[in-house]
Amino acid sequence: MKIGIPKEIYEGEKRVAIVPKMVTQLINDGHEVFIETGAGDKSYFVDAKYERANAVIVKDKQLLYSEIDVIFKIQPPQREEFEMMKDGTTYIGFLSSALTAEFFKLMNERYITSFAMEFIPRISRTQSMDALSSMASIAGYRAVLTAAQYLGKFFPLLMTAAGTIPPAKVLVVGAGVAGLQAIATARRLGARVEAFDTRPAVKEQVESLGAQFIEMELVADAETTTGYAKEMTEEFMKKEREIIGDRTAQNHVVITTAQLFGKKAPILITEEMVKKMQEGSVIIDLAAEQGGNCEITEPGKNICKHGVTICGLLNLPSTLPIDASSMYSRNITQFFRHLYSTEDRKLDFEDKITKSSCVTHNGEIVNDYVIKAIRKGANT
Amino acid sequence: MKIGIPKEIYEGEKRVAIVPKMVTQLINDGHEVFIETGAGDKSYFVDAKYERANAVIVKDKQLLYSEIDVIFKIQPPQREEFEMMKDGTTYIGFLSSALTAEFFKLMNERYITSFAMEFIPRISRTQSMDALSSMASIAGYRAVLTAAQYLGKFFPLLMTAAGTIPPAKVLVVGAGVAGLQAIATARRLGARVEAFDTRPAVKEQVESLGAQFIEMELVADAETTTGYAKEMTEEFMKKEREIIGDRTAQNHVVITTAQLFGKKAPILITEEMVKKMQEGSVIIDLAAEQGGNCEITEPGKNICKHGVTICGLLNLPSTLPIDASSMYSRNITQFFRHLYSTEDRKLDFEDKITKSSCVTHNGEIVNDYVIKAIRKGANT
Amino acid sequence: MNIIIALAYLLSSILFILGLKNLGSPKTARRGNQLAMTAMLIAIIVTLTKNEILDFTLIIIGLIIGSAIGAIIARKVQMTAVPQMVALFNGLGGGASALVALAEYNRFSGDLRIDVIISMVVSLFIGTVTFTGSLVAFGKLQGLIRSAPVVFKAQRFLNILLFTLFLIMGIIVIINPANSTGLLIILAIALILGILFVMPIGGADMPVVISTLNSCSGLAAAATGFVLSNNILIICGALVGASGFILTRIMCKAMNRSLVNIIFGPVGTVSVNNNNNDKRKVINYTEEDASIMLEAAKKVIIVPGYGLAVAQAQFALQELVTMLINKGIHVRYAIHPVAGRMPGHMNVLLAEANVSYDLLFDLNGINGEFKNTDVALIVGANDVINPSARTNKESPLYGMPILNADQAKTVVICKRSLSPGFSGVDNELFYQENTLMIFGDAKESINKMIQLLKT
Amino acid sequence: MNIIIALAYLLSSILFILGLKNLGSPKTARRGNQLAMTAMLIAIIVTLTKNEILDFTLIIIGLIIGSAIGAIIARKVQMTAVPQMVALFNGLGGGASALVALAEYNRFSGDLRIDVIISMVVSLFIGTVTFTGSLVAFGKLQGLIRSAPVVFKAQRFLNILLFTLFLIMGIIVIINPANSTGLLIILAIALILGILFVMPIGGADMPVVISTLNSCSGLAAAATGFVLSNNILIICGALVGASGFILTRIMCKAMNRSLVNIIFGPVGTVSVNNNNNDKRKVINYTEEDASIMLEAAKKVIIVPGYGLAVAQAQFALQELVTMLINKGIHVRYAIHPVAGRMPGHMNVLLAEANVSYDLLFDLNGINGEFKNTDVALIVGANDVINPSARTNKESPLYGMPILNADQAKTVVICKRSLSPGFSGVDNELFYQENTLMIFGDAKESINKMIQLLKT
Amino acid sequence: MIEPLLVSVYIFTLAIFVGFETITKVPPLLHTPLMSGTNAISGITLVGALISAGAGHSTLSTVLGLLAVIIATINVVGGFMVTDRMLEMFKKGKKKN
Amino acid sequence: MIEPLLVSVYIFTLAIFVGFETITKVPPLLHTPLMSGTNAISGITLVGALISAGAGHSTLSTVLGLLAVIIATINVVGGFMVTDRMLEMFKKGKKKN
Ligand SMILES: NC(=O)c1ccc[n+]([C@@H]2O[C@H](COP(=O)([O-])OP(=O)(O)OC[C@H]3O[C@@H](n4cnc5c(N)ncnc54)[C@H](OP(=O)(O)O)[C@@H]3O)[C@@H](O)[C@H]2O)c1
Ligand SMILES: NC(=O)c1ccc[n+]([C@@H]2O[C@H](COP(=O)([O-])OP(=O)(O)OC[C@H]3O[C@@H](n4cnc5c(N)ncnc54)[C@H](OP(=O)(O)O)[C@@H]3O)[C@@H](O)[C@H]2O)c1
Ligand SMILES: NC(=O)c1ccc[n+]([C@@H]2O[C@H](COP(=O)([O-])OP(=O)(O)OC[C@H]3O[C@@H](n4cnc5c(N)ncnc54)[C@H](O)[C@@H]3O)[C@@H](O)[C@H]2O)c1
Ligand SMILES: NC(=O)c1ccc[n+]([C@@H]2O[C@H](COP(=O)([O-])OP(=O)(O)OC[C@H]3O[C@@H](n4cnc5c(N)ncnc54)[C@H](O)[C@@H]3O)[C@@H](O)[C@H]2O)c1
Repeated sequence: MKIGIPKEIYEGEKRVAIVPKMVTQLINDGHEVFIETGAGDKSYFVDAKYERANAVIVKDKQLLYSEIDVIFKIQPPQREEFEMMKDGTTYIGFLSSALTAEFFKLMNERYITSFAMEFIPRISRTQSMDALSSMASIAGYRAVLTAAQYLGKFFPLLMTAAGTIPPAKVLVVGAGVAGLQAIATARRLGARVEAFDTRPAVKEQVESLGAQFIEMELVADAETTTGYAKEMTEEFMKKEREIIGDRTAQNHVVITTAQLFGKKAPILITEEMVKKMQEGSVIIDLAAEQGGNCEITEPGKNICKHGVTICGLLNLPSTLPIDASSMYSRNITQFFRHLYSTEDRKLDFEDKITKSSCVTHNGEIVNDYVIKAIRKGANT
Repeated sequence: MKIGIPKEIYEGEKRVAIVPKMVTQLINDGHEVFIETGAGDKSYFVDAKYERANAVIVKDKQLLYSEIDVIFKIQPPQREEFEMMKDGTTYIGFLSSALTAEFFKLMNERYITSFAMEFIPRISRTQSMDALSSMASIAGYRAVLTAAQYLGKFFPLLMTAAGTIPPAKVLVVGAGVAGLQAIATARRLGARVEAFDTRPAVKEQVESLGAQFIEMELVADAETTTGYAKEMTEEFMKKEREIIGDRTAQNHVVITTAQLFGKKAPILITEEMVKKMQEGSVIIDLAAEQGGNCEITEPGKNICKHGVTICGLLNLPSTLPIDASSMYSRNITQFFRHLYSTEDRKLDFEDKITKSSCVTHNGEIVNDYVIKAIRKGANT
Repeated sequence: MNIIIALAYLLSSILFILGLKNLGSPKTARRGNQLAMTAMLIAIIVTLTKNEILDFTLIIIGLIIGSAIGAIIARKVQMTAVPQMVALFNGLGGGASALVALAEYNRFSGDLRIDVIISMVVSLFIGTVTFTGSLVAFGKLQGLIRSAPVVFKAQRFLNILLFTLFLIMGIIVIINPANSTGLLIILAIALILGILFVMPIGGADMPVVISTLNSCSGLAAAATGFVLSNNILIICGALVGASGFILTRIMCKAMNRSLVNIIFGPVGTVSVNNNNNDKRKVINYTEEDASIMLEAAKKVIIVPGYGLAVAQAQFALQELVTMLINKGIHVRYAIHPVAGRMPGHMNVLLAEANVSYDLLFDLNGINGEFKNTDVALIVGANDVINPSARTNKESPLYGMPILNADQAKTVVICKRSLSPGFSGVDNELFYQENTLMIFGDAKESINKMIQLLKT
Repeated sequence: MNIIIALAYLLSSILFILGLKNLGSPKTARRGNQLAMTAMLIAIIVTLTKNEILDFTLIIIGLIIGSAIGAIIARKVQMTAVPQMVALFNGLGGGASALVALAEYNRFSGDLRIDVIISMVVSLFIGTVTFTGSLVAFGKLQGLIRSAPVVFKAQRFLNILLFTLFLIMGIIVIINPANSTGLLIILAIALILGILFVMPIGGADMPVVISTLNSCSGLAAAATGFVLSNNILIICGALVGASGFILTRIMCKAMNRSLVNIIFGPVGTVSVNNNNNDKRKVINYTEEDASIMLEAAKKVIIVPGYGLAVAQAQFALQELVTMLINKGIHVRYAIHPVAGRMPGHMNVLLAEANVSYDLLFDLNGINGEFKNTDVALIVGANDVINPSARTNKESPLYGMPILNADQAKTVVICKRSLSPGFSGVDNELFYQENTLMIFGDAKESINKMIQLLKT
Repeated sequence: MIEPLLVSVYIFTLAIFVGFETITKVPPLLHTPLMSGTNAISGITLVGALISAGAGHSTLSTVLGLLAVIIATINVVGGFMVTDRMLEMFKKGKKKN
Repeated sequence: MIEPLLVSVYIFTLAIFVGFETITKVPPLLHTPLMSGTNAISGITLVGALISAGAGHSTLSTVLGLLAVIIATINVVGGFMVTDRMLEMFKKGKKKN
């Protein structure tokens, strides 16, 4: 098949959907790869490297779109990109943040078959396609580095001739993939780390990384059948905020990652709580994309309020463009291989993975989850 | 005695010479402490904290200078500061970068007794006064964090479902205090680290931190009697650059710290060598203050050339203001205590430490090293 | 007693002691066996020079026949059939002691010192019990008799009755050594008791039973020594009696059972999964076994998993690896992409323990190597080595690439129980024939191995 | 031999064996000693019931006098003087054996079986050598005789000559047991040989010599047993002879010397710093000693230094600490501000090993605690605990605050040699009386301690 | 009359001690070889059998003795050989069949 | 004639083995107590002395025997008591003197 990789046009996006190493693999699989010139520049994969991997470098974006059967992307398509797509093309990339009525209209008009990386079910055999996990890993790692950069203190304990410098204390709220990676990284740098999550299974995992787990009377079924966290009652949230509030005043760095799949992020840190924190503390809000776990987070900005720096960074994975591209590229390649793994390279909608991840096909919305969400939206 | 701490006015300086904890100690010693309002703001030591420690907050800078016997500073005095000093005051702070003819003139005109923190001899019992060491520790730590921030790659090795991410490779040139701290921090973050230094004693130290030492036919007496590195012959430097050049092309991050006490830093990385480095690599030049170890370093700036980011950061300790202030504050307090440790609180110029560190006294330059340097300068 | 003979016997005894000592440690066991052989040879030759011995023809014939049969059996027997062979041989040893007692009784026909007749009764009784007991054990292991425990109602009562009868007859015979009928009754009781003793015990407990019987045959030999006032018999018999007893205790401990429990336990089989078929029996191997396998290996691959993190065993593990490498063994780590609970979990752990990156290999890099590997040491991993991911379409793991640890010659698995991992799927690798399960916290297990490898 | 007596002796022998076994391990040593006491009591009482014994008065008197003297010495003696007391007692034991041999010789006056006369000669000779040898050792240790080795030219020759003479006289006496002069000559030779044997050996090697003599006195007792055909003497004598020999070997190993080297070595003193005065002698303590001290301690402080980093012993150290804590011992780390070679060097190391920050204390936080601490365990640190920084104004370290490790009850120092640290200054703490130096790579030493504490 | 018995008891007791002390800790993989080895050693009863068979007193004694010789020899020869086979294959570190 | 000697030799040999096996590894801090303890045990020669002293044969024998009894008793009593003192103080984990 003809696979095309246009340059990402989303602001600040430095990643590229395919790295040269994967180009070689796709070509070995019998596909052709077309890539827009300069697509990898920001992640230091220059055109020459793609050329060496036998990709075709295409100077003109429009030309690229018109040549290809499958588009590999990261950020969801913007209007101008839709306009360039050929009818019946297959599109693979992150989509969940773009699922608007307009999006469906455009997709279906052009009979685009679209797959959302976020909708790949998280089961054992899909782990190599799971871009949410790989990108969350990066976010967790970067969150700690960013915190270390903004904090006016050492992370590690230092007992020196110039006095004993106590270690930084780090609180991680939400120990999913990103949270665990943040814990590991902060521990590596020598900080004292404690963590909190609503899912009880997480305790052992947190402790296996050498951090303290903050105990709270947890709700028994905090987990959905798919392993995600459930939305909690307001009563629970109040109690949680109380407990976290106790801890935020003690810690120098707070990293929040609490997210609920497909919903606005819960508010865990109120402005009141920020006021009680020590001067010079830092909050890294990884849920900024979903509105933030901190009440005063301004997504996309670093603000300093009440002596506390609050970072509402967006798109953290893009700040580690080399490895983020490599990982995403491997995820999307594995996914693509799975989709077209049959002899005749036809999609198999009986397959659980294909079925769950496909959003639009043949001019229709085919995703159960999306359909349900739309119905719900229509009702209210 | 009356000790005064003016606010630092040097651009970008966030540290403060005394932190509240040390104020308490000085007051317990029987001194009075005056501090300019807002002096600790940038390092999150707000006036209220000093007040609680019983320091006198002084609103007016001029008033402060006229009240006090001893000035605790970090950055060398600027012209406007000289003008405010009372005759016969004692001044303690970093001075070596300011030893100009004008400086001596101003100092001596006002009969200022000045002590340079840099000139405290580095012997066992002065380790608690050694601000060079404590600040170098911070610089080494920050250098690695900065490198991690700029590098588009993970530092640690990660074997994940989205592929195996090889660890970042870090080269540290010059394994003094800063270099060793950089090695330790980079190792903590999981990088593969190698290091090079001209002093053979360093090999064991580097290895004790789990890093590789790059072997080179070393010169036997690379060390001066005081433990500092000697200046090398041009022949040696050529050979060194060859060896380092081999390694820079292999590493993702290069941190250079090579300094020669009181001299311009040696050039260890030429532009040629930068060209051969991998795209996306990062150079952190800790010698930027002395002109830099890299040929194209622009002190005070981050530049990107040949796909490589070169950071010529200045005053790195100031980027960790809380702990940097605490450490410096302890160093200067210990030093001050030593200077006035006699019953009658008179300076004892028989004492080795007092003698070596004093620059001007009673209208004269009293420091042997400085006198020698001036004579030498006059000769050429 | 001729002085040369006595000294030669002494030499032989010393060699037996040294042989036994050496037999107890993996490194010297073979030499120990050879020392014991030498000792036996000396004892036999010396005995033949005794002037009590008048007729050599029969002896020579006996020796030749016995050697031939022994050698043929030893050569032909399958390695898997060794336990029953040991049982058989042991029975013969006990039988021989009993026969000697009878022969001596016959020789002196009633004209016996009290200590001699006591010794004879003991030798006859223990020897005969050992004989029939061992034969039953042999039959069970060889499949000639139903291996399952045979229990009937009045069994314990019958045993006590017979034993009391033996005691009474014993006293009668000792008081009146000329009473040969009494001796034959004792013989008959012993024959039956031997059978009754072993019948109720299940096949899995046989090794312990054989070891007990072995200890008994040693005591029978010692009793024979008392009969003949022969020191070497006494010494060797006592040696075997005592060491057999200790060995029995060690074996019981390895099975987490007590001897009493084995002999009188209501049901005599050990099976971890009672509700499963026989294949799913798991032996409690110990760290000693693991260390023997590791030491004998040329190539070892370590597979860490989430359990390593839970146990925080990374430091110990790396110490073990360093030790193995220093012994010239080729060791690598195989890191599965999803081992642990977050991407790179194993890397974080192993980096803490300063494991050199050069020792770490990912799935693609090492999966082909397992088949050439002597030992795959699995530390707290489970799903990532579960072979059902390869074959069983029903398994939730199906389709996930796994590490082919099962292809290694021996698989050593350190975990706390048979419970499953993250995916909740049972792991058939645990029941594989070349798998040694070492139950316990991974850190403790590894530390024990380190200790054992040091000595 | 009366049967009861024989069995009582057997019981006594068994108790002796058990006692000896228990004496060899720190935990059971006291019980072992008590078992041996009981055994001795039984042996004595049993002997007194023997019908060979006709006259009790003298015996009772002898026992009372002996007990009184023994008890007084044992009670009064300073703990520091124990080694010479052991030497003295040992000499008396040897002497007693010799006396018994003489008495028996006198009793049977020439009418002796060959084995008895051989045993007598052996008993007399070994017993006497032990007697005078031990007395010389006692004198040297007590300061009655010059402790330094006394060597003269023809010494070795003289020894050989005397020994040959003994052999000749021995043969003569054995051939003609009635030759009592011969026996007296043997006695004289033995008296002299004992002195000659010990004189050339220096005070520091005395423990090994005493142990050797102890083994000899056991053999002498065994020989006496042969004379009297008394099994308990034979058994106990052999036990002491063998275990004394093993102990001697162990002690030689601990001193890194061979027995031959000690007895025939050109200069008989061990001193690591030959050019220094006697105070600067250092004993090679072992990890066993350290582990005994650690186990007996209630409070332990660990002082890590640059050597910990060089040895990369942080993981092992933390394991040791965890073990101690689990044993209920209070353990803390004392981190000197400039330990290592960069600010925070120890923190980096210990963080790698996951040491909880709560265990780390800086100089101010812990320096007052050393005096209440049982063991300060120094791992590769040197300058930071050098007391000369406090007192010696000439020292380059003078004025640097140090950790007061020297105030702990016992200081255990792990390093490879006596060489100085960064500052190049010698450390007098190494020679302090309450210091145990454990030489070797820190990681290996710590690992050995871990192993020892596990058992 | 009782003396030889007492001597035997002494020797027996001491040998028991030696037996207890020599075997202290044996790893499970060695259990079977060790059992087999000590089993062969217990074949020392062969020495008794030889005496019985060779004393040539009565036919019954001799026949019993001969039988004892045969089966004791099987025990000794077979026992040592099997032990050796086991130890040999185990030393090479092969997997347990 | 030679038989009792042979028996003694057997017993001696076995006891030597027991002695070798029981003492295997002793830490230096225990060296002195162990030495002292075995030294006291070697005072078993007291048993011989008792027989010599009590047999009441000749005066010389008796005197020699009495002397032997006295010094052997010193050895035994002093030895055990000193050992006990040493072990007691050492068990409390006090520092060496
Ligand atoms: N890496 C990721 O990003 C990620 C994220 C989410 C889920 N997962 C899933 O997690 C699983 C990872 O596989 P895995 O083999 O590493 O782990 P696993 O399959 O979960 O098995 C871990 C085993 O360790 C044992 N264990 C626990 N504590 C122990 C201790 N203290 N000492 C010894 N053993 C101990 C447990 O057995 P006992 O209880 O019997 O001791 C358990 O069976 C995969 O199924 C993967 O899909 C991975
Ligand atoms: N912290 C800093 O910032 C800094 C910077 C520069 C200098 N210093 C100086 O460094 C010194 C630090 O004191 P310190 O007590 O930590 O170290 P030290 O005084 O240098 O002593 C370290 C000791 O460790 C032993 N050692 C080395 N390798 C070993 C191994 N593998 N196993 C066991 N022992 C080993 C050495 O003795 P053996 O050779 O006998 O084994 C050595 O005596 C101070 O003098 C300080 O002033 C510190
Ligand atoms: N194939 C697989 O088996 C697989 C793959 C990837 C992830 N997972 C699992 O899925 C789970 C979700 O991972 P994720 O990182 O994508 O989750 P996420 O990004 O959706 O959420 C991050 C974390 O926030 C927590 N959270 C939600 N509400 C909270 C609240 N009110 N207070 C505190 N914490 C709150 C969640 O429990 C979760 O741990 C993880 O446990 C992960 O192990 C499984
Ligand atoms: N009290 C004490 O004993 C004490 C206190 C502090 C530092 N020191 C020692 O003093 C030494 C100097 O420390 P510093 O950090 O201030 O040194 P520095 O900042 O002057 O130099 C940094 C490093 O660069 C190295 N270097 C110089 N020229 C080089 C070249 N051409 N190539 C490669 N490397 C080169 C030097 O050897 C030094 O290690 C250190 O060894 C330190 O341990 C001792």
